[in-house]
Amino acid sequence: MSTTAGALLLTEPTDELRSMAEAVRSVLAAESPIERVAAVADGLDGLDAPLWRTLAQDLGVTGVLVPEAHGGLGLGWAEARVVLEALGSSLACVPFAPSCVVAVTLVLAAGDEGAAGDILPGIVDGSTVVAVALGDDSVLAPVSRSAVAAELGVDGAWVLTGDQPFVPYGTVADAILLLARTSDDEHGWFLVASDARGLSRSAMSVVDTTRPQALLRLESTPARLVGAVGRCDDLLAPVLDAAVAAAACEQLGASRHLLDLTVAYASTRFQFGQPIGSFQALQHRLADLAISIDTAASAVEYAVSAAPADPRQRAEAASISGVVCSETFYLAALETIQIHGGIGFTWEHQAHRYYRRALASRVALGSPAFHRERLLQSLAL
Amino acid sequence: MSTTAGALLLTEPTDELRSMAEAVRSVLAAESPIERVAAVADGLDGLDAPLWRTLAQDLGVTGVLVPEAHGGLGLGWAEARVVLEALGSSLACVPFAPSCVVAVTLVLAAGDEGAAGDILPGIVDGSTVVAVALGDDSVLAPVSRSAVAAELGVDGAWVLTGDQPFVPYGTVADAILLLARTSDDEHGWFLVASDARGLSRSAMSVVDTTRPQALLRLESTPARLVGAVGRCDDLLAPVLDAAVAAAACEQLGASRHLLDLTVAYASTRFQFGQPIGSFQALQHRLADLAISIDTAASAVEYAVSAAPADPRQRAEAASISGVVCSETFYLAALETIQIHGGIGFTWEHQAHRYYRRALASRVALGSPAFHRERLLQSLAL
Amino acid sequence: METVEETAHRARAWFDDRVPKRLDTESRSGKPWSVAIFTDTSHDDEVRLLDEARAWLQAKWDNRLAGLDWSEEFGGHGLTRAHADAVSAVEAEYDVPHHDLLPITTRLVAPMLRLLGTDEQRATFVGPLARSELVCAQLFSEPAAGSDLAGLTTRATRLDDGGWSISGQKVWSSGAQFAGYGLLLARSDVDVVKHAGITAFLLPLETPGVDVRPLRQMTGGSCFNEVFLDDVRLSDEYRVGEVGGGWKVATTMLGFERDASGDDTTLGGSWIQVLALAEAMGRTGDPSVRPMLADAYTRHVLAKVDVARDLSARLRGTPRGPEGSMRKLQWVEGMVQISETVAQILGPRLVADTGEPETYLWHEHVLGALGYRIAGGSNEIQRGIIAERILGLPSGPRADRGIPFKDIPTA
Amino acid sequence: METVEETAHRARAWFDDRVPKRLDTESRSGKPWSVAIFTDTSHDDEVRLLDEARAWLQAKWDNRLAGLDWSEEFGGHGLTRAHADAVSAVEAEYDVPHHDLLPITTRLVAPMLRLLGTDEQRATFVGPLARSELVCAQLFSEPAAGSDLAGLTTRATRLDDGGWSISGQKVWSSGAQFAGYGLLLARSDVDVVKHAGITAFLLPLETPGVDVRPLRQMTGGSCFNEVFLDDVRLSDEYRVGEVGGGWKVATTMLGFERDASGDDTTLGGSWIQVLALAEAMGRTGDPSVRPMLADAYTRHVLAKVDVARDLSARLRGTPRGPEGSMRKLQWVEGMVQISETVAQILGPRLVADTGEPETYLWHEHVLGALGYRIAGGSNEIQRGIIAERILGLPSGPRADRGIPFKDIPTA
Repeated sequence: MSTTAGALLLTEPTDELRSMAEAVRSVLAAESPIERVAAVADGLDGLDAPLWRTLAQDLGVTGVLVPEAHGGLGLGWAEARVVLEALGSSLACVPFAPSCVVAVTLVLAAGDEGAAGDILPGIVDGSTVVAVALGDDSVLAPVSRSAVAAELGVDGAWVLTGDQPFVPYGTVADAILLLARTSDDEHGWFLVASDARGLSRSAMSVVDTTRPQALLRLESTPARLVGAVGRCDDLLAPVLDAAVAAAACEQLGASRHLLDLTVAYASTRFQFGQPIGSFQALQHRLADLAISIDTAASAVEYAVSAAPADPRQRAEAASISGVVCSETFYLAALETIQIHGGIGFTWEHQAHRYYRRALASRVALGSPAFHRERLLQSLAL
Repeated sequence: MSTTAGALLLTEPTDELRSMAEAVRSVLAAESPIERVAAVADGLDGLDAPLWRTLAQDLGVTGVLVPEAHGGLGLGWAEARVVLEALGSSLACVPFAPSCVVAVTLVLAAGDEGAAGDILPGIVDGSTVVAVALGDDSVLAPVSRSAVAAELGVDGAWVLTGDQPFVPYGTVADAILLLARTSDDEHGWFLVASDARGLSRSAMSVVDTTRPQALLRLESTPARLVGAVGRCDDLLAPVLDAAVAAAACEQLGASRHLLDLTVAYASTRFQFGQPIGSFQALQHRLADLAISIDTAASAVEYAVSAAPADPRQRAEAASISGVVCSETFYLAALETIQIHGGIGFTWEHQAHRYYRRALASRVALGSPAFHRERLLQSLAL
Repeated sequence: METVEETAHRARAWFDDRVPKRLDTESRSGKPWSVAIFTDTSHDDEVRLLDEARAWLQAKWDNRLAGLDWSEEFGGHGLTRAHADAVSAVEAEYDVPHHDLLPITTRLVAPMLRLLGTDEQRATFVGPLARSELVCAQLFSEPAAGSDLAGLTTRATRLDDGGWSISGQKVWSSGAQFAGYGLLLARSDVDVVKHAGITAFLLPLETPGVDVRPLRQMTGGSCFNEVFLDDVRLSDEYRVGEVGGGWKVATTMLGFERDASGDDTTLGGSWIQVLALAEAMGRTGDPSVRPMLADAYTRHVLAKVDVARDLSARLRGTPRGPEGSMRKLQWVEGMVQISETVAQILGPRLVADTGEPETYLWHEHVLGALGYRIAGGSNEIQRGIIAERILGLPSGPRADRGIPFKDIPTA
Repeated sequence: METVEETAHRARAWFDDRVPKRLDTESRSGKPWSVAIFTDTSHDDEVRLLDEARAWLQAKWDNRLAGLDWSEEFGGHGLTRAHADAVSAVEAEYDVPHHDLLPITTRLVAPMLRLLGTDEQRATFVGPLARSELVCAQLFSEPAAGSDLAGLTTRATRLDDGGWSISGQKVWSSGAQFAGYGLLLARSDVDVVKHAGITAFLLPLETPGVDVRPLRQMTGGSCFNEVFLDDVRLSDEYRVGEVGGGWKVATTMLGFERDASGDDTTLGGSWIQVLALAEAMGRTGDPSVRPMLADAYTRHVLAKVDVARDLSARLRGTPRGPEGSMRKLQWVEGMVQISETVAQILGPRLVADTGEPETYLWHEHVLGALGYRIAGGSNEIQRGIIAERILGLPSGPRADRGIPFKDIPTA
């Protein structure tokens, strides 16, 4: 095994990055305050369509990772990160991570220029939301076999049959990318259009309604192979890494928001004649949370720096962030509710929205226990 | 699997128990203050011989578990518990647990009347210290094979060959009981006299010098089979259960002592113009320690109540105490040092003696992780 | 006098005829026990549950299986606490009607009023409350007085006719929408130290100016209320205890609560259910799950030992004092432990419903478990009680000590 | 001016000629690196190590690889902090002589004295201290002033001749037995608030009345001293800063400490060593060990990221302030994590020596790791700094605020 991080190249906070972050944050402050998030989350499909349009059409951040040749900004993870942190901080109800990060990474990793030309421009202008199905038990143990089977029809076109649960934004997506097995040993990534024959989609009841999930049923549903078939693990790895790193960025943003929120509350809420933030037990717990968030920031820094690097280090960095940021955000959400006390346990307060996200995002892409194992495997242990 | 503890019969604190505890405690206060413990522990063999004589000859507690027929008090675990708690509380340097609890349990469980008649009276009057070897890797995974081999000589007598590390009080014991394999499938408990031919004993360097340990080398050493040969697990289980439960009682006593010590210090040590025990962060941690100790008390209560009951419940109770009391004592020792600050980190302060015991006793009879697994196995999980 | 064993035996026979045994994983209805901490029940169902629970209590009472340790003056049977405990222990094995509001009424308000009420209040209310013919909610907490209950600001102003005008807001009042009365704490004097300026009232909730509104908690349901009080006029007959003696009323009730709590094993999410889940999901062999199962089982067993130790202490005449704070924290810790275990077992199935039975519903437990780290004295308050009242650690300087209520900083 | 890259390149070439690379698990001597936190070295060996470290520093200095950011006034080379950082980064890859006392002298005392010393003190001491020709220990902590450093009670009494008489006791004075000087804090005025009554001195440790005695810590060795001061007479020339300005001296030094700490990766017990142990013991597959290995590796990697982030922040002109408290706690947490991991791997071999190499010696790490939760600002003090100075949380009432030192309660 080898150790890494010997010579770390960190992303410096340039002026461009700072103004990009500022632009996203000010849009979110205006268009996605917590009341708006609550309204969308308690609504029908969990998608904030006007906000999505602003992000795509006014800011253009939807194209952050897409090469300029396909109409995108041609930027990198440093830029994607600031968008993700801001979105996580506000719980904005948009499919940025799945469509603009995970799907884009998948299509680029597949090296399928035809598919890239067909899929990416729609992602960039926001007209096409592409969901990526990563989850079933594949995220609890390295997937070896998808439950969806792909067959080549007599006309030479692929058709898929099987059930695929846990598809984020599966009901609102215009197209879905999913893994299906093409033979006993091989899988492929397939693109299924939302109006494809034999596809039925049903919304799953979810704890985190800012992140809708769907169960897909496919019955001889026509699909397009993206890239080549190959070993399931090899196909999954870059996509899972991107999804985990993206979630880590969002978790970091959300954790920082909760720390700020809770520090502000603790500084102004008086009990026993003192601001509760002056009570030492609470001070020490908030200090521990601040440390945990600082550690999460390092994990994100590492994941973002490693994102384009070699596959082993990328997997290592993603799984480290999958452990550290999931646990940090969960701790932040618990402490937020506990320190807010009764008011933090009400439906009206924003705390539970973050707790629900923390709970869901801690397991959606593999539990911390899974990522610890995956990290060790990346070290050949 | 079945659940237990449906109808719990707890040992009531009778007047007899209370006065027994009082008698032991006052002997220890007089003869084994911490300075004495330090002197013995830093000395040659780690045995406080005068104290051992007092306990055996003046108090007679060495015979607590030995039937009256063999000269003992014929009492039970409720009584053994109060002695163990007091000894644990003071770190007294005597082999009560191995000789008077573990060896006695072993001999009685073996159902070997001849051996009982030969061994127990010496244990009762303190003239014979009997060590029991439980540890090698057997305590990390259920032992299936001892490293010591037993062979029947031409004269029909057993001889043992092999190495046995981790024998508590192995250098000062007058006799040692150890498991040796008699065939591929079977083992037996064997008694080896300290002056037996081919036996060499060397003291191991140890962290907890209040509890000496020895490495034994046996080369065709004559030994006496105690009880019948049988499956290794079956022979080991009652003995390990007794050893773990005894250690749990000692750990509970020590934890309570540390809590008292630390509360007293925190109430009188001033920093920033206040007793440090009035600082809330420290109050909350001591509260958590008090809760942990209360939980440990329940675990000991259960282990003591279950001690003579059916083997499954006894193993369950022992392993629960092996987890809970080990972790509680370790927490207590850590908090004691931390709350005492600099003075708690000095050689002269008693804190490190307890920390060393906590560290050693947490692994000596199986780590908490081992006992969690053993508990699940007792539930057929 | 009937012995404790005879009472227990009689109870068992009577229960056997009327209610099913509490089976491991199924409820009276034959359905699995809910795992929720805060059940989300409709108003009508809740009323029905409350009525069933009241009828059950009264039937027991009429058959000398409740009110055992109440004196005959209040319609009780004049036996001892040990008799009552024995019936409770037997009853725990059965699947019987239950509603949270009942123990508040019968085990907190009724005994408090017996101790501190006027002769007339005792004659009028104690018996009916003890039998739950009258039902009474607690009106203690306020938005600005949570952990610091004695910092409450609902004002009780003495009127010229000797009566009172009460204005303010209460919150987290469980069951106030079903209760006829509320035991209310209000501030009657702001010129004395905070604990000395509080007065208690037994408030008929039909009184004009009282407005009970449901409060939605983060689990989605509404198990609690906010109670708004706007110039509520109350005659002095409804005052409980002395003017300025409200804190004694509160602590008396909290003392009974300590004594009464720890029995409530009816909340969802038990070891049996966790084990059933782990087995159903095929995860008992998972190394990330196994240590959690061991710890959940340990807490399950030791909770029973705790109960037995406390019972034994009580029988020896050592009543439970601040030790109740330990039990509360151990109980909450156990709930949190179960939450963590099921999250590890279920993974994504905890947060999204695949339709598989007995899986997604665990999210109700996980969301609800957080509530009891706050409700009924937060973890922080309980640790403070343990530190200062069990361990005897000294208190530090405090900003609200020794000064009139009106001078205590509030912002 | 030489660029930073040129300096780094030159450093590498010079080091390559003189010292071996720091290999993963072996030290200069070809033996495995010690895993101990507090090494137990004989007095003679310690003196030799100190002399080697001083000679090494001076050789670097003479070859323009130390003193880079010191001005020529003090014999330095007039380059920037970035040049110095670059050499440090390169040096970290090599196995070079080191002694704890050196950074105290060169990185804390010398720069403090440059800022706060008199012209004469600067001329006499700063250069020699920076080059470690003179060596200075810290005499700060006292038995009754640990976390509460400003509560120190060593008395400095002004004499009629303008000099001072100093009496009291210091503790945990690392290296005082080898140092020529001690930077001492003493109380010169008890009638003012506690921070205002402290004065600092540069005390020649040969002065009559100074008694340095080794202090044995729980690991068994003696890395620290007690320093007893009995009517120690000192001329006013040795006073550092204003009378009553000692706290500023202390905070200035602690500020440099923050800046300097986090580099010390020479303490025993690294990820590499833990991994080697797990592999040697065949425990890498153990499900109770694996999560601990994952967490230890994570801390190992993220510690490097932390260093890179801090370096990047410093280069952007954002000096490390109270954030140093986070690094301290993360570093201590990492040591504790390693302790727990090796305990799980070694089991009984952690606490009793079977004679197998590289096993029992880990107990030195485990015992020592506790020390750094206390030393250098306890975990509790660091959390308080994070809460109030990074997060900006309000302070609560305190018993020692705004009153003369002599009126602060001490019992």
